Parts: sequence; C-alpha cells; structure tokens
Amino acid sequence: MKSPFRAVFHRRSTPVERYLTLLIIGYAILVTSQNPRFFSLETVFDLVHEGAPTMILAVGVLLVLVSGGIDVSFPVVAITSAYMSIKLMWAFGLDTMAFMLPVSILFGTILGLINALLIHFLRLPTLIVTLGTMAVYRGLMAVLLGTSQYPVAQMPKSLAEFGLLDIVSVTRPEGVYGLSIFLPIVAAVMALTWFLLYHTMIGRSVFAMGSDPEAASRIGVNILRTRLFVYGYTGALAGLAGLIYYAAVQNVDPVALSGFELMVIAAVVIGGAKLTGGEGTILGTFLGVLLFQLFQTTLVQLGLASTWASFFFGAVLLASLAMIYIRQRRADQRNLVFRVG
Amino acid sequence: MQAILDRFKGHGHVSVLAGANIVVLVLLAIGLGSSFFSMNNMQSMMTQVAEFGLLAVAMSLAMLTGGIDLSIVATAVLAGIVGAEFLTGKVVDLATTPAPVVMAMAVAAMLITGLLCGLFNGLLIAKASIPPILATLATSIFYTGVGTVMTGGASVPVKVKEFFKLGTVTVANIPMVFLITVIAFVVVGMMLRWTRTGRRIYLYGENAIALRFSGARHERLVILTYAIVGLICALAAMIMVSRTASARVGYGEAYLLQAILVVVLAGFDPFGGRGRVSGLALSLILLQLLSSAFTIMRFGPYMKVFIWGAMLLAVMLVTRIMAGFMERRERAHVAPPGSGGSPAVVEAVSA
Amino acid sequence: TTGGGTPTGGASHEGKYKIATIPKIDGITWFDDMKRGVNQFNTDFGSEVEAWQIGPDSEDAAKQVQIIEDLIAQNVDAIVVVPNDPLALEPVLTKARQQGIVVISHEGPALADTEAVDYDLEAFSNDAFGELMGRKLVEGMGKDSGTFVGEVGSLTSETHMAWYNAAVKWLAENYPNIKPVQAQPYEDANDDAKARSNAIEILKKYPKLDGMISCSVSAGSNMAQVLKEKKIKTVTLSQLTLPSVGGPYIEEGWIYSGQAWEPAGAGYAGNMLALRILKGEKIDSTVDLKWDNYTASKVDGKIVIGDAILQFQKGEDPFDSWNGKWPF
Amino acid sequence: MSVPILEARNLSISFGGVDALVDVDLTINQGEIRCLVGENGSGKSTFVKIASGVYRQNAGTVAIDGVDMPSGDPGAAIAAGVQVVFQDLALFGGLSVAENIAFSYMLENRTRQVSMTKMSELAQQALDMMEVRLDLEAPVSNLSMANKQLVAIARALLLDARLIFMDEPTAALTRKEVNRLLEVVEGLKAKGISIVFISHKLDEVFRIADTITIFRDGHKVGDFEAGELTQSDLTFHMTGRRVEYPAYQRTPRDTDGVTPPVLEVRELADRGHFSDVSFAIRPGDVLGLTGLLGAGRTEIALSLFGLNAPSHGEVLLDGEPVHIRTPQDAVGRGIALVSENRQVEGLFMEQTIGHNISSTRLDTLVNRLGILNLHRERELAQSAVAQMGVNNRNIDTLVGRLSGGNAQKVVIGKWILTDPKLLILDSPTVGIDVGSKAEIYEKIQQLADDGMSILFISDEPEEIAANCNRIVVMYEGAIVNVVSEEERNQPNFVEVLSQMISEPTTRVEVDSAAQGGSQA
Ligand SMILES: Nc1ncnc2c1ncn2[C@@H]1O[C@H](COP(=O)(O)OP(=O)(O)OP(=O)(O)O)[C@@H](O)[C@H]1O
Ligand SMILES: Nc1ncnc2c1ncn2[C@@H]1O[C@H](COP(=O)(O)OP(=O)(O)OP(=O)(O)O)[C@@H](O)[C@H]1O
Ligand SMILES: [Mg+2]
Ligand SMILES: [Mg+2]
Repeated sequence: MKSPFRAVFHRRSTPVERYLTLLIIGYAILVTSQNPRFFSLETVFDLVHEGAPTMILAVGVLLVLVSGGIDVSFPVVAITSAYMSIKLMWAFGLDTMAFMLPVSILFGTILGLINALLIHFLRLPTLIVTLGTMAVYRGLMAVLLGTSQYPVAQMPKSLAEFGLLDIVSVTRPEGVYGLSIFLPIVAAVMALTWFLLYHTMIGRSVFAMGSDPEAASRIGVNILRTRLFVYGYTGALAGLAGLIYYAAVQNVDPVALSGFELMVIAAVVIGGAKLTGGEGTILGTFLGVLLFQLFQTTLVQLGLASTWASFFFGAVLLASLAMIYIRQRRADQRNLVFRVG
Repeated sequence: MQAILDRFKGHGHVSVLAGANIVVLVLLAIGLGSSFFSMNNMQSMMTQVAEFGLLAVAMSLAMLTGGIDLSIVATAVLAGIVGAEFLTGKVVDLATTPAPVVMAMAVAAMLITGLLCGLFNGLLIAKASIPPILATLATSIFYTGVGTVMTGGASVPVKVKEFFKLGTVTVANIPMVFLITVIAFVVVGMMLRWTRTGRRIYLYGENAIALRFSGARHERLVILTYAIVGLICALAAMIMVSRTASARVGYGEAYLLQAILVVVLAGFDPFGGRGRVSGLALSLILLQLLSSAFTIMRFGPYMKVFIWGAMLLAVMLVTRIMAGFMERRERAHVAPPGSGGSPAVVEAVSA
Repeated sequence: TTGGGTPTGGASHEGKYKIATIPKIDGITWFDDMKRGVNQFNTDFGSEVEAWQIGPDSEDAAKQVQIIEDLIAQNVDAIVVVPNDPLALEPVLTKARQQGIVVISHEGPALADTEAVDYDLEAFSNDAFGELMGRKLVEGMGKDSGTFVGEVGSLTSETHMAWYNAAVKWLAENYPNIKPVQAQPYEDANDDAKARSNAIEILKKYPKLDGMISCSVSAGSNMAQVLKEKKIKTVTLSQLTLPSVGGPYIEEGWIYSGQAWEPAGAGYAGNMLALRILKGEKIDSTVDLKWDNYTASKVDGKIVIGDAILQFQKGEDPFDSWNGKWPF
Repeated sequence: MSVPILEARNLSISFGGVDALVDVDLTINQGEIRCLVGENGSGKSTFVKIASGVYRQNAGTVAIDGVDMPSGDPGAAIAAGVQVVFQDLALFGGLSVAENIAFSYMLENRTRQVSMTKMSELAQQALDMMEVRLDLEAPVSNLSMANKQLVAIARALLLDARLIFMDEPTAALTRKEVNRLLEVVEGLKAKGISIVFISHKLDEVFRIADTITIFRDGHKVGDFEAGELTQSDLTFHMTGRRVEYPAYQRTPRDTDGVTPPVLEVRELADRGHFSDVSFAIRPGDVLGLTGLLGAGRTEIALSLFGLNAPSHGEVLLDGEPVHIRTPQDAVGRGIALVSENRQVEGLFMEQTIGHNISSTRLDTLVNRLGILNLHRERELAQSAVAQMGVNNRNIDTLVGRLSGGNAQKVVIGKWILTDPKLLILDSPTVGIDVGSKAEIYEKIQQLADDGMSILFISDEPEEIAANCNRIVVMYEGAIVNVVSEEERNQPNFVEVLSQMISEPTTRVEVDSAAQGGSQA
C-alpha cells in the first residue's frame, strides 16, 4: 500500500523531512499548551506573511546547494535589486508593482549571472567568489545610490499597499487577520522551482552537475549554461524576495538583511540539502524555513526571552547536521568511500 | 627552469604581496606625508591589527586543512564573555580576591572556553564528518546563542582595572597586544614549518585521504587543529576584552568575512594545503595600511566595503590568469618522451 | 562644577581645530540628520574648525574602536561620539583623552562616571522624557485603568531603560490602576523584523491590551503598522519615534504621541561643546551651545543636559506645521 | 572509400610531467570495429577523451566526417554522433537507472520537459536492445559493477550514435556477460555503427576486431589487420619487447612449518564485500590475489589495513589473533599498503618527493617536543629515492611532475622506509611504463627474498604469474581457486590463469585446462 505521502509527492519522504515534521508538531503542541491562541488560523496567516521573503530566498539557496555551490551574496542581491528598482521607479515616476517587480527581478538576475560568470571562470570556491561580489554589490550600491531609508510614508505607495494586500481576511474581536497575497506568490515560486528542478532538462542538469560535475560535463551537460541558470534564477528569486521583504516590513532600508545569509543557508541545510550537491528537497527546505520562522517568532509565547532563539536554532541545526552526516559517514564506511574533509 | 617555476608557485604570492606593500607605502608617503608614519599612527595600527590578526591566523589554520571556521568570532566572543564574568565579579568576589588571581582565573577561563569551542568544532568535523563550513556555521549560531543566554545580550563590564591596562600598555613603544599577536604568528609559523603537526596539517589540506592511507591519525589531527584555532580565538578574546573593558555578543561580527578575505588575499588556497604565515602577515599589513589611510582620507564605510570586495575579486582574477599562464608555460616545455632517464635496461624496439 | 578634562588647545592652537563626529552607524536617516548638524557647525565656525562625521557601516563597537584609534593617531583635537556600546569604548576614549583629545559622548551618560569623556551631552533629562511618555499614554487611553506593554531596544540600553522606568514610576504614582502586563519590557534589538514579530506575538498573547510605551523607534512604528494591518483601534501608542517613520501613523491615528529630539541639534551642540572646551572656556552651571533648546544647557557634573524634547501629536505643533515634510 | 568517420591528426597532450599522447594519427572508418590495445597508461583512455571533447589537446586536430571538431567541447562531439562508455563510467550515483540511461538522449534531443514515464520507456528500450533487466527506479549507486557497466552502455546505445567508444567495458564482466556484450557490439556493427573497443583481454580483441591499433607510452605503434597478428606479436608490440619476466621462486626457509605464518586470514568475511576468505603468507611469500574487477580484493586489503572492519573471521599476525582497527594499528604492526588509487590515496601531488616519502615516518623523525629533524628527513628521502631508482633524484621536485612509474616508486619507497613485515600491493603497476614495471617487479622480488611477506593484488595474469609463488583467485567476494607453487610452475600457466579469472564460475583444471563441473 502506498503511504499518503507517497501518493501526494510520488516519492518516499526523506528521514530529515520526517524528523523535521515531528519536531515542528512537537514544538507547536508545546507552544499551544502555553498559549492556546497559538493554535489558530491567525498564526498560519502571520507565518505566511512574515516568512514569505525568507522562503523565497531559501528556495534560491536550495538550488545553489543542489548544484554543489554555496552563495552568500543573495541577501545583498535581494536588497540591492529591490532598492535599485525603487530608485528607478522614482526616476521614471511609475509607482506601480508592474514596473518595480520586473525591474527588481531583472536586476537580481543580472547580479546572479555575474556571480555565475565569475564562479565559472575563476574556478574558485563559490563561497569565496560570492563573498567578494557581496561586498562589491553592497559597496557599489551604497556609493552610487546612497543609503537613504524610506519608511512607510516615503516608500512607494504601490509597494506599501502590496504588502498589505490580502486574498481573504477574517475578522475577530481582537482584530482583522488577512491571508497575504504573498501566499500565492510563494506557492508559485515553490511550484515553479519544483517543476524546473524535476521536470525540465535544465533542472535535472543541476542535479547532475551537483552530484558529479566532471561526469555531467562529459556527457554533454553545458556547465556554464547550468551555472548561469542556477545563479541567474537564484538572483531572480532574490530580486523578488527583496521587494516582498520591503513590502512586508513596510520600510525600505538599503542595508537590511545583512548577516541574514548564514541563517537562510542554515535553514535550508536543516531541511536536508547537502553541501556536497545533488541532494535536497523543496519540502525539506520548506520545513527548515518553517522551523526557523517558528523559533524566531514564538519564543515569546513560551515565556522565554527572545535571547534563546539562536541557542535553540543552533542546537537544532547541530542535531540536523549530525543526523544527516553521521548517516552519510556510516554509509561511506560501509561502501568504503573515502571522502575529503 | 621547472624548479624556478615551482619556487615561484610557492613564494610568488608572498613576493607579490611584499611588492604591493612597498607600492602602498610609497604612495602613502607621497600622499599623506610624515603624519602617516608618526609613532602615534604606527602604534595605532599595531593595536588595531592585533585582535583581528589573531582571528585571521586562526582562520588560516582552518583553511590550510581545506576547511573554514565560521565560528571564530563567536568563539572569541563567548570566550570573552566567560572571562569577563570573572572580571566583573560575578564568579569570584572582587573585594576579597587579589586582582592578579582574578585575572589569572579569567584568562584561564577564556583559554579553556576557546579550547572547548574549538574541540567541539573539531569533533563535529572529524567524528561526525560534517563539512567544516556547515559545522562551524551551526556552532557559530550556537555559541552566539550560549553567549546571549548567559548575558541576556548585555555587555559584561570588566571591573578589574588592571586587566584593561593590557590593551594600552606598550613595551619599548610597541603595544603589548601587538607583541602577543606577533608571538602567536611566530609560534604558528614555526609549528607549521618545523613540527610534525604542522607538516601533517599541510599534508591533510593537500590530500586528506592520502594522509589517512599513510597511517596518520587524521581525525585527531583535525580535532587538534580546530582546538588550536579555538585557542587562538581565546587569545583574541583576551585582547578584545582588555581593549573594550567589556564583552558582549555581537562584538566584532564584521571580522569574520574580513578574516576570510585577508586569508585568501594572503595566498592561502581555499581548497587547503597551501599558504604561509609570512604571506598572511604581509596581507594584514597591507589591509591595515589601506584601512587607516581610508579613515584619514575620510572615505565613507561603503566605499571601503566596495574596495575590499573588488580587491578580493581582483586578486583572484590575477591569480587565475597567472595560473593559466603557468600552465601554458609548462605545456610549451616539452618533456623527453617516456619517463625520462630511467636507469632501467629496456630493449626498446621500433614497431 | 567643571568637567574633568584639562583643555589642551587654548588660544595658542595653530591652524584649525579638527573635530570628528562618530555616529553609531553611517548612512541611516537619523545620523544623516546629525551629519546635517555637523556640517552646519563646520560652516558656521569654518574659520576656526574643521568638523566632519565618519562612521562604521554596521552597529559594531569594534568598528567604532578602530575608527577612534585612527583618529587618535591622526591627532584630531576633539571627538564627538554616539557609542554603540558605551562600556566598550571606555578604554579607547580614555586613551584619547590621555593624549589630550577632548571627548564628548552623546547618549552615553554612563561614561560621565569615567575618565573616558570630558562631558556627556544629553538632549534632555531622561526622567522628564519618560514621564512625558507616561503622561501621553494616559491622555491617549482616556481612562485611568488598564494594561500596557513596554518595549526597548535592549534591556541593557541605558537610556531606553531610564525612560521606561521613569514612565512606569510616574504611572505607578499617579495612575496605580494602569499596569504593565509584565515587569520587564520586551526587546527588539532595534531590528525592524524583530520588532514586527514582537508586535504580532504581543497582540496574540495580550488581546485586551490598552497601550504601549516603546522606547525604540522600531518597536513603536512596527506596532503601529501591525495595528493598522489588523485594524485594531483600542491600543494607544506613546513612544519614541522619528517624524519620518512615525509621522504617517500619527496622521492616520495609529500612534497617539511620539517623542524624539533632533539629531542635527545634538551633532551641532556636541561639536559646540567640544569647541568651547578646546578654546579653554570655562563650563559653568549652564552653557550656551548655540542651537535651539541648547542655549541654556544645564551642566550636572560631567553631564550636559539640553532641553530639546520634541513631542508630536496630531493637531499640535510642531507636528502640524511640518505637514508631511518631516525633517528627519 | 568514403570519408572516414573519425580522423585524428598529430594529437599530443601532456599532464604535468607525463606525455600521455605524442603525435598520434588515427583513422576510423564507417562500420568497423577498432580495438585499441596497449599497456596500462599507454594513452588509450586519453585518446578517447580527446576524441570525445572531454580533454583539450595541446596539439593536433580531430575531424569527424571530415569536419574539424572544436577542442574540449563534449557537446559538439555528441552532436556529431560520438558516444563514449567511459572507463570510470561517469554515472550519477544519486539518480535512478532510468534517468542515467535516458539523460544523454534527452540532452541530445533537446528535450525541455522531463517526464519520468517517458524516461522509463526510453531506458527500457535501451535495455531491451541488450536483453537485460534492471530495476529502473533504483539509484545507480546501489548497482554492482557489472550492472553499472550495462547502464553506461545502455546510455550510449540509446543515442543513435554513429561512433561508440567503449573503454574497457568488459573489465568487470564474467565470460557470460562478456559474450552477451560482444554480441551487442557485433549487432551494432551490423547497423553500420563504428565501435572503438578498448580491452586488455586479447582473446576478446581477436574475436571482434576488424583492425587493431597498438599504443605504447603515448605513441601509436601502428594499425594492424586482426588477421595478420598473433597474440605474441601483439604483446611484443605493446610492451616493446618479448615479455619474459623472470618468475619468482621462493627459497624454502628453516622456519617454514616451525614458526606460524606472518599473516594468516581465517574465514574472514565482510558483509556485501567478501566472505569466507582464508589464506596464509609466510616470510618470503608473494601471494597473488587476482580476479575480475569488483571481486572484492581491494576490500580485503583495506580490511588488513584497518580501513574496513570485517564482520566475521580472524586475522593472525605471527600466529597472534589481532584486531586491526585503524591504519595506525596496521602500520604499528608492520603492515604497509600501496593502495590501488595512486593519485588519490597514495600521493600528495603538490608536495615535494621528500615530504611524500617522509609522510609515513613523521613519528620517528621528531624529538620529544614534536619538532621535526629536517636533516634526517632529507637523508631518509634521499635514500628511498636512491633505493627505488626514481629517475629524478632531486627530492624537492613536486611529485605531480613525475611520470606514473616514478610516482609509484615514491609510493613504494615511502612504505619500504617503514620496514614492514607485510607489504600489500594493490594493482601497483597500473598506468606505468614497462621500464618502471620491470624495476618494480625486481624490487618486489628482492624484498621477498630478503624475507618480507607480500600480498600482490592484480588482474594482469602475466604479472601475477611472474611475481607470485602462490595465487588466490576470487570472484564476487569468494575464493574460487587456489594455485600452489607447483601448479604455478606448469607451462602455459598464464593462459590457464586468464581463464580462471574470466571464467570464474567454471572449474579450471590446471594441467589440462579441461572443464569440470561448474561451481555455485
Ligand atoms: N587527468 C589526468 N591528470 C594527470 N595525468 C593523467 C590524467 N589522465 C591520464 N593521465 C596520465 O596519462 C597517461 C595515460 O593514461 P590513460 O588513462 O590514457 O592510459 P590507458 O591506456 O587508458 O591505461 P589503462 O589501460 O590503465 O586504462 C598515464 O600516465 C596517466 O597517469
Ligand atoms: N555485488 C556487488 N554489489 C554491489 N557492489 C559491488 C558488488 N561487487 C562489487 N561491488 C562494488 O564495486 C566496487 C569495485 O570493487 P573493488 O574495486 O573494491 O573490487 P576489487 O576486487 O578490488 O577489484 P579491483 O581492485 O580490480 O577494482 C566496490 O565499490 C564494490 O563495493
Ligand atoms: Mg584507460
Ligand atoms: Mg580494487
């Protein structure tokens, strides 16, 4: 008999997915026991709105990890592209998402493509290359465009309104809770990425390149093109996430999200993506981000100061990593695979 | 010819850095004049380079093994916090305990904390086979978490005045903290060059599998290396605490990426096995010269960020091009057919 | 009373006095406005001083320490600094003073007890600022019983806690039935994302909340934003805010009262104070720092206190006269 | 005559110090089966990789259908109808069998949208061509060597390739599987497809080749019609001399039968790798361990070296039962392993010869403080280099610059320095020139004569026959044949041994080479 999971996803669930699901359920029960109001539709709605930018960024990170790389420049790409699109919007006086969204995505794509080209031709660890581009993008933008912040009153009207757009809303005595427009966007991003990764040749090439770049290139996978796709697509997602982030927090801050890169990578890694490439699932990524988001936002409900967030998140990350890699280590020992590092 | 090329491969980067230093010094002498070379400014630069230099050398050790340590700053901060707990009188009564005793306890506490953090990293990497970048990413979040929980995010003030003398005291006009860093560099440099452990670190970085097949305790080596990294971070913590008379989560976060930058700039191979402490020292000096000059020239902070990033990319680009050039040189150099002057007697016959 | 510093400059100084101002971070609205004050000062006193502002790109005390080290080496005459972590700067500032540099801190009253500064400049009395927050909360709630929540940047932020405690004390004395929901205020680390998630969680945890006193800019504006999104009109906000951030919420009625001080003024006054000390002028019990509301700053030990509280609410000046053209 | 499908002119390439190909011209015609033969490391695989665009040659051109191909562009070669079954297969372990087979096809056909069903159909179609059944959904990493080989071939078949390179496709296959594969190859030829077939098994070569091209040390020796050559001619051209390796004869010792053997292995087993393995090695023995690729020989070596904990059985050293848990244990007990993969497991390519040699001896080169005695280190390295006859006596040369043979001498040298009781050599002459080979044999035999015990793993019958006084033949993790010293001295033994290896399931009688009952 097929498990319900299998019936929906057409594959077996990974151990990491199972363990994360249990962890999240356990944590939700714990929080609910402290504050029954946690177990509500509002919580879900809030999570959607707050977690949307992180989720989109995480999908991009997943793609990079699957391809066997690591990118730390994406938050800067996100913010830079979004900020740039807003500046341009003012220059042209077109206060509409229909202008900003494509422009931001386009800028993100371009910055991502630059990453890809440098990675390809410098033949250096992706971490080092993106560390360099991160500094260059950030510095260049600040020098060229300035670092003025635009709080809600000064930020583009359409962007501010977009952040508050709901597809449905429920009115409770305590207030109105809306299901943000971000939900279909995030869902679309996840679906599109899933489709690209599993049902197109370029997506399969990403897996192939991640699991063995040498073999992939020998059978004719165009490594440069695959890299351009990976980093370009990740950049596009970053451009999208940047605008959504501004819309969500209702504040345009050109130095926001600095230091966020390692957190997002951590969330994706918790979800079972391997640094060695070729492995990682969208569901796992989703669960990792969900857990991250829960720790960020619900410690208050447990009566714990928010100072515990890093502690818990770090501990879960360690446990996750230990689980994934000790398993791998055992398998390697069994199969007599000797690995570096 | 081949030997010269080989030598250049080993030392080339160091000579390029030395050249860059000289050029920058000359430019600064012309541009900023004697004020830049005043005793005051020299001391200031030495003081500044001290704590960051230690973090950089810690990072370089991790990179020599082909790994990376993203937790250096978190480790230093945690060690600093633990030490500061002593110096603030939380653990021992300052009124009844003589200051030197408190200071000794604090320093010991820092070193032990650093060592434990490093050991834990090493265990995760060696015994759980977690890639260094992920293991130390996780522990950096975790150590920061521990520090935050311990202090509630607050600054822990140092109440033992003698301790922060360390940060300002000079010996023959040279800041004490700088001397500590120089000693650390010399010790690490000698360890890498003259000791079995140092040799093995290079071998491990070059080819961990071959080292394992050579019968070396490769896992113990990794643990040892990261423990040393943790210990050096604890030294940095000591300097940090003495210079700021306090310890706090979030201090020096920017050092992490800077440390990676300076180590790569110094010619350390991110894949491991290559790099020299002398190169690292030159690279640090270069960065400090520029950094101080930028402050004097009143460059905004983002301009600096941009220049650092551009420098990193440029150095990598140049290295890449040089490597390509070398490859072509090698190919042009045609080796004699066969395996060379083998003394074996082979009756070669033509087909 | 006099400050602890011995003026080193005096009339015999050659060339212009070099005064550097170091903000917590470069490039944000608040410190851009402070830069306006510094530049204004540079223009006004251009004949005798060279004043500029230089700051780090993130709120990291380590970076401020480095910049100060460089400035010391460069022999500036005075340093005006808004410390990220006053304690962490104490040694390097002490060193600066030992080399004869005049040091003025802003928003770092703790440093006034040390050898690290000549004076600490405060825009106003923290007690008064906190009391005003409490008073405005009651006014906005329009009743004399209820609950409120507090939020600060961090529990260790000296000024935030001083305001908050003053407000709580004033409320306890005058309106004992208006109570905080918990003894300690929330913390947001001055981070918008954190402040926002706090706001959401607070509303979930205390559905019957009547008011909020926020001492960090992020806390107040994000609460206002969340109230607006959820259309909750029963929570009165009395808080620290900047007109550019909180202005629209005040106009729309989500924030009842905002308080602040003008960063440009603090920058100007800090530089002025440094210049007076450099010129060897004696600092008496009051001092004129040549900017509105600092013309008769009180000197209390090593703390110089202006009278520069800005309070804004709808229907009153200066808020109405700004009319959407927020100065900072 | 029509335009040849492939025409290579003046191809040259070198890696570091090694000239892998020198000025090679080669022409392959439509519908022919061309066999490339040559010793290990003579450049066959390198030729394949250049022709298929994987490597960029230093000089020379490759033309397909008379059109020059861009150098280093595998895509272009594939588009021109060139397919390769690589020696190391180049499969994706994590992906399914179906996807591995269908991948190139979909790339080639510029499929955009991937459907799992379509993929399975394609894969099945390819497997049907070979009449093979495999679980299409299983990840390739779970397959046996032979099955992986089949997947790689199926992948090439699926693309209506016009020229297929097969680089040692039969190395891991049994005679039965080989036969089926050769039928497939002949079927392809019948369809007009050209095949370049690389194999060390000369009987296969003679069976299917139209033309045979011989390589030696990166040079092409010549093209020969299959009919015009005998086996011994072929060997002669490959090696450049009549191979008459002096056969190793062990001198009987007084201690024989008195003291226990240096190494004794009793019923050693390791789940999934080998089972019920027993043998003994006395001082002066060179025990040959042979069999097809994947027979489990390397696993045994790793178990003896502390890198693969056996699940069952006993290992005795000098009669004492021991548990060897780590390589340190092994080295401490006097065991040395010259491992199979020289570049990955044996050498630090970017380090000097000196540092490579001393890597096994660092513990004895330090004082109590852990400080290295650099002078002593140099002396040791120098002596090892001299002893092994490494051509480059400068111990400051980077190992990566040495040729394969000299690099291997460095590896053996670093182990001989530790003065082991038991020396395990896993395929020590793969990829090295004849000269070095002879020298290494000589060294091995001399060491054995001096009383060292040696376990010699190889799949080359000539080499095993010449160097080992006793031989164990394995297949799929079990011992299928044990050859005693007397049996080995029979004439014709090399052929008998080849047969034992390639027909492991058949009992081979040594004297008559007649077939007996088949084994389970
Ligand atoms: N990528 C590489 N880097 C360095 N050296 C290489 C590389 N590829 C091949 N070589 C060297 O080139 C020479 C020829 O190797 P090649 O693999 O072509 O031989 P072969 O004839 O296929 O041998 P075999 O029968 O063992 O497969 C060998 O000395 C080998 O070590
Ligand atoms: N029946 C099998 N099922 C799964 N994997 C197998 C099987 N037989 C062999 N393998 C794997 O195939 C690989 C090749 O085997 P290995 O090289 O270790 O054998 P060997 O006898 O040493 O042969 P050689 O040294 O010639 O390669 C190993 O990783 C082994 O685990
Ligand atoms: Mg080959
Ligand atoms: Mg093997």
